[in-house]
Amino acid sequence: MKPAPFDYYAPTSVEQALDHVAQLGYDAKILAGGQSLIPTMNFRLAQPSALIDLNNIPELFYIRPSDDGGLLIGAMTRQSTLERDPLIAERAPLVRAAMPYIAHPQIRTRGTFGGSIAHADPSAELPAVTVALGARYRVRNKAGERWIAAEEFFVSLFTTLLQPDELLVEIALPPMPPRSGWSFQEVARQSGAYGLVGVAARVTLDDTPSGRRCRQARVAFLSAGERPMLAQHAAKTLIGQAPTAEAIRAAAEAAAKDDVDPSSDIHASADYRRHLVKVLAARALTEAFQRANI
Amino acid sequence: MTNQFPITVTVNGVRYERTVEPRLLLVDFIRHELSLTGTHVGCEHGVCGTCTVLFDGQPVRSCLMFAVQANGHEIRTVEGLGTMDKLHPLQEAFRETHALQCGFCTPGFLMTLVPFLEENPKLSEGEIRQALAGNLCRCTGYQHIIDAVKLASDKMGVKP
Amino acid sequence: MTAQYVGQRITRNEDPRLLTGQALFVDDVDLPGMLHAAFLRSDYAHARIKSIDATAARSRPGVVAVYTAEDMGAFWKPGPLLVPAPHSIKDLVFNQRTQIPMARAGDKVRHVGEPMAVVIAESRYIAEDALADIVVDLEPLDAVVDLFRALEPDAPLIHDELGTNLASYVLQEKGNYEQARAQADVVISRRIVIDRGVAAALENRGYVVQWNAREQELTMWATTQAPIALRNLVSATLGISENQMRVIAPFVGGGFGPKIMLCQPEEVLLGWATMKLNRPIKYIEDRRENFLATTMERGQIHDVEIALTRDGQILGLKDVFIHDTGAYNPYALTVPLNTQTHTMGPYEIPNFHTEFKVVFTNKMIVTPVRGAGRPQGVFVMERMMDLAAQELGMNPVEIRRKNMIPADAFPHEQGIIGQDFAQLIYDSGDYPATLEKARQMIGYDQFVKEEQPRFRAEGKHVGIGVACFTEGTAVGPYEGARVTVESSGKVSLVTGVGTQGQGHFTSFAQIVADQLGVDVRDVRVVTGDTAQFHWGTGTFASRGATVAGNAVNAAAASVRAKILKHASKALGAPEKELEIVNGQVRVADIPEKSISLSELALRANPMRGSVEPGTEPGLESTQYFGPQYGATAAGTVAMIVEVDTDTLLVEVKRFVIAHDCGTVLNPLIVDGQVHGGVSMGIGQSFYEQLVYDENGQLLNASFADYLLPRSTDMPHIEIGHLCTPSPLNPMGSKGVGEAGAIPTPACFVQAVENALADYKLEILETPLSPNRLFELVQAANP
Amino acid sequence: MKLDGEYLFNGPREEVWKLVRDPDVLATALPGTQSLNKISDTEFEGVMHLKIGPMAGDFTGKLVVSAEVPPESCTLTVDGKGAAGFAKGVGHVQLIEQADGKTLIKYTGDFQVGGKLASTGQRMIDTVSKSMVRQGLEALDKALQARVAAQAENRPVEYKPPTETEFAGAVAKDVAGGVLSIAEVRMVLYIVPVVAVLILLALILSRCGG
Repeated sequence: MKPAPFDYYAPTSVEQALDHVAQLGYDAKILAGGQSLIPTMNFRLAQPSALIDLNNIPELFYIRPSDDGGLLIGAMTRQSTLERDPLIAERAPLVRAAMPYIAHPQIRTRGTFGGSIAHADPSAELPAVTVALGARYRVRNKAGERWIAAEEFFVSLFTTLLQPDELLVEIALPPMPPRSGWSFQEVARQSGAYGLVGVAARVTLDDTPSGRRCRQARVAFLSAGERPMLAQHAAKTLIGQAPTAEAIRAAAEAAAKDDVDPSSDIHASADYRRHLVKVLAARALTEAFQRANI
Repeated sequence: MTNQFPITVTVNGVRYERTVEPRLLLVDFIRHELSLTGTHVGCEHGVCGTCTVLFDGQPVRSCLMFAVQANGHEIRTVEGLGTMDKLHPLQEAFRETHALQCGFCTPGFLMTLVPFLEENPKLSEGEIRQALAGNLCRCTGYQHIIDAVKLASDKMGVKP
Repeated sequence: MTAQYVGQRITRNEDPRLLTGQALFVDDVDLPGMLHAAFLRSDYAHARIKSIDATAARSRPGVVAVYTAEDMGAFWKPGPLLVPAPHSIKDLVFNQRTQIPMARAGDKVRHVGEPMAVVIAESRYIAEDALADIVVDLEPLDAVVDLFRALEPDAPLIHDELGTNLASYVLQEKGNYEQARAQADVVISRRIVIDRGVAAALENRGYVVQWNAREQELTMWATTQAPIALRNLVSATLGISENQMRVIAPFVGGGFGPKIMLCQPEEVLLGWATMKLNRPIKYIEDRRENFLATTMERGQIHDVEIALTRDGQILGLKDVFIHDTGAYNPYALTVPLNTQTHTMGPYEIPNFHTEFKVVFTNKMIVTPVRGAGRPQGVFVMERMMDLAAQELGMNPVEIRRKNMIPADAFPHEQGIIGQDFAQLIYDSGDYPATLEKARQMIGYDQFVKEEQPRFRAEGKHVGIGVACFTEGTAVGPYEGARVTVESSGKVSLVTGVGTQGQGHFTSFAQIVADQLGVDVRDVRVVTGDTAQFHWGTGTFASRGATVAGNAVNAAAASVRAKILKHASKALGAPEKELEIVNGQVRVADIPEKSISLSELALRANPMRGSVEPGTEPGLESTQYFGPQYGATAAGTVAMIVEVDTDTLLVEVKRFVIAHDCGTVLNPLIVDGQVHGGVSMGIGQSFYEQLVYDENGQLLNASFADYLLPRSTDMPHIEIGHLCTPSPLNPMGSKGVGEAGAIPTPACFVQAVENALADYKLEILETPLSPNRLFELVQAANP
Repeated sequence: MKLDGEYLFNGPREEVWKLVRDPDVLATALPGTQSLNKISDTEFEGVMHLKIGPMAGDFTGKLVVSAEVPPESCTLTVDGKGAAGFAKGVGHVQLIEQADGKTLIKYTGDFQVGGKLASTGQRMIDTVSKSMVRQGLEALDKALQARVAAQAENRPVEYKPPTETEFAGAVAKDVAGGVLSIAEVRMVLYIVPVVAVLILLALILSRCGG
């Protein structure tokens, strides 16, 4: 299991990287953390003619507060950094909560935020988390840049709206509105194994005289379809409702019925996954509403 | 283009200058170019943890990096811990608790644990099990390894 | 002789090397001019090869040679039969078909991963590049995957000329089951399925071979459990004499069974190639190859029936099963015979009908993996005990105790042929004691009476299981050892067995140190080098410490006799008054009257002139030990599990094992062996299962999809030691290596069933998975 | 591996059939096609470079159309080999005329996958197949409408084979209900049920468990 030969480019600036991307086009691959790409190359299921290594571009490693109270995160920020960073813990606790579920510590040392997003593995945690948070991605090419909303970015398995001449450079996380709660839940066969199903939830309550009702519910599932699945039907059933066990059960059932399209593999049948969607949605919403109520 | 890259890597405090093909995996570089064969290869797809080394002080899977990426970086391998006559406290603890049998996975466990113990002096069994979850051992059922970590954290005491 | 070391928790002599990365494993061997090999393996489970064109590969820069079967000429031959079929069993059917080095044009590949060509290049990277250059023209054939399908008249034939996929048939009977059945109050029958897994040693197979043209000698560093047997068989295959070949098994990164497989295609091809090229070659199997091309085990389907009286006395058992041997059967009947001989376990079963068919399928070859057929037998028996307990409204512990062979019934004839082809006899044991100990350790009664109802009230599904087992261990034929006191006073011990982490460097040293009164650190142990010891069998069937250990003991004892003889002459005192302490032989009552071992060693190597007729030089002895028959260890495990009925995840909350392996040489090492066995058992209960599709494609050939237990999956294991010494060897020891793996799946399934009692599940298979549990729960509660 | 389903097209059966059996369509229908030789009216052989996410590889594919009952049904036998492994499959496509001038397509397929694809690609194969067939069929529907429109204005429909990204992207935007983009217009001619099946196979052929 040794990789096939390739040309190697180690740009030190985004500009240089974009030049390489523009020149080399399709057969080149971007090397971020490499924790999904390199095993695939070791199996020789990927044999890119060239790798463009982003690990030497300092301007892609950062976590900054944004003016709106959210966060701006450089695409090459390591998962292990996200895991330890106080700003993340404070402003994006949902991201922090998902970290231990991403493979193992040795993988998170190298794995990056942007890499996980661009790889678009439907069983990955960070795509679902960013969809739940309503994150936006900054994408650059030589001509300029554009912002893409997380929920539109993912097309299907390993496929995104990124064009071959484009580079994902930054993730923008919006601030958590007041009276918001969050939860991350995942069922995997063992620590670090692919999630059979996972869910990231962020809910917001309003504060009406009649008591707190759900103003917004963003629930995104992993391993429940060909991309991170945003639960629109579940949200509909919740908006305007008091977060009762009743309402949560209804939302969880709606999610399992209408918001996901799970597949079968050797670890889990589609039926089992649908069942887990219901179970985890209920657990996540319960926890998220509790947090929102405090 | 000639597909060879000159790199400079510091391993266990020693500076090495070599020329490598980009596709050369870091673990093969460490084992076969530098003859530091204490780091072992178990799966080459990043799941078993056997090839764990410290890269700039943090544990990584050396089967999931290319040697060329180590250019200008610091690596620490099991050879950089104790010696046969003077074992590192963690190595001593492994011996005293019989935390290794065939010993093939052991260097990976040691390199995962060294920074972990330095960061977390006092540990619950649950935390230890989580910290070990990225390393597979087929011989011990992990029980004596967990004993070793507890013993080592006593030996190493609270970090300054 | 004082037992200063034997029985103590001595830390291991080998550890400093292993802990500092100084221990030599095969992949660490690096020789000048060394080439690297990669194998082209079949993507098809069953196909006829029309032609293989390696022209492009041969012309790739850096490629030194590409060989196909055609290039081997007269050296091409199927491997030898590694274990004979037990012809002491009457009417036995055995159709031998052993593995081949590579399929020739016109011949067939019979499993995914079977080698078709080997590339030898300047680097492994280049060798793998060249694999893609080789063009194979083959005709895919329908594959046989299902065990029953294999025996259907219209099934594709794996070995055409055989006219059937039946590899073996064996029937053994004790008493008369049909009569017993006629008298029974209760008869229960079920179909029980046990699926395949891999051994998954963390070190894959690997070889470095070097032909020395000047010396005309072949050296092979190999990850083998049986260096001497490997040397004997490969040298014979290559047509060189045994003393022209040296096999070195350095530190080996785990064995667990498959590394006992011999004359594998890789071994023969590499030996042949290095002689042809006159350059050293390294081949290290990668993990994917390990899943496809290293032998594996389990894979049986049992139709079993048990007949009992109303009060739970077993009258008889009938077990008819089918065993999957894969594409070839070089290990003959070892595994299914083990299943057969462990089904009755610790129980008194007056009438036993056991019958099996072995079938060829288009899957990798089956040879023993830790447990080696035993877990299947135990799983079947223990499942039937549970069903019987339910049917009769008995407590699972009670029905087991009631049927156990009493402690005073040893040696106990089992009435069938055992794995060493003689009447199966249990040498010693106290089975009720292991059951009682496990029951107390886990607090069985209290759990059932108090804790479980409380959990149920809280809506938690927590269950308990208990399973009993025997383990036939320490089988023959023999092992040997040579002990030498060197003129330095240090002791050298050499034995033929290989070692893969069992601590032989220490446990053997403990035996010698006690016999010779030296420090255990002063005993240097060499294992696994055929240049150092010529005779031996190998490390398997939990036999190393007992069979080789007793040879070591005998050799050390005879050296001790020589020491005392020489010392008595030197000190002018009768032998019986002498003692050996800290490397000094001294007169017990007059300690200052002493002589050192090193001095005696010098004197024992006589100078010119001082030779008495008949003198044998040196304080050295070589002794062998072969047990009359295998010693039977036994034990009981109990566990408490909690099932999350929403997610169907299972947590093992407590695990206890009460174990009896006779005299314990080193409790620290025995505990480690038990822990390892249990973790493999947990794996084969809930994590590890090879999944094949209907075309014989293995669907989970990576650690991402085939899950080994991790630290977070393992419970804390509580061990209770019991000791009934075996009368079959002077040290009274029995094997322990496989213990934990044998009963664990049976216990796990029982505990899960018990936890889900209100779902009324009946689980008749292993391994399980969350997904499978979900299906079972759905099926039971539509 | 089984693959069954049906889909309703907004167009008459004859038009759908033309698409299915138009060799030019076939020739340009396979993303990454490096060569596609028409051996006979019913046999095609080609070399393709296929790519999804990190996975990519060349493979040779063969397609045989048989048991044709124009414009109702045909059977497609596909056989592909590559360094990553092999795939073989038989797909049956049936076109059923609907009252409202629409056409219902029913497809059933049975595929086997071998080699690295099978042994390391499990986790995704089902997802990939579903995804590709859905995208293929949705794109086909648009292809159909565009073809009908083009004929109405009797102008040739221009296209150049799009990239996987454009293909997927276009489908995605379409799913999101966006208007036709350039990429989609290019795609217009180029997805047919046959192709959905072929791409499915192709992508399975280039899959892995990353």
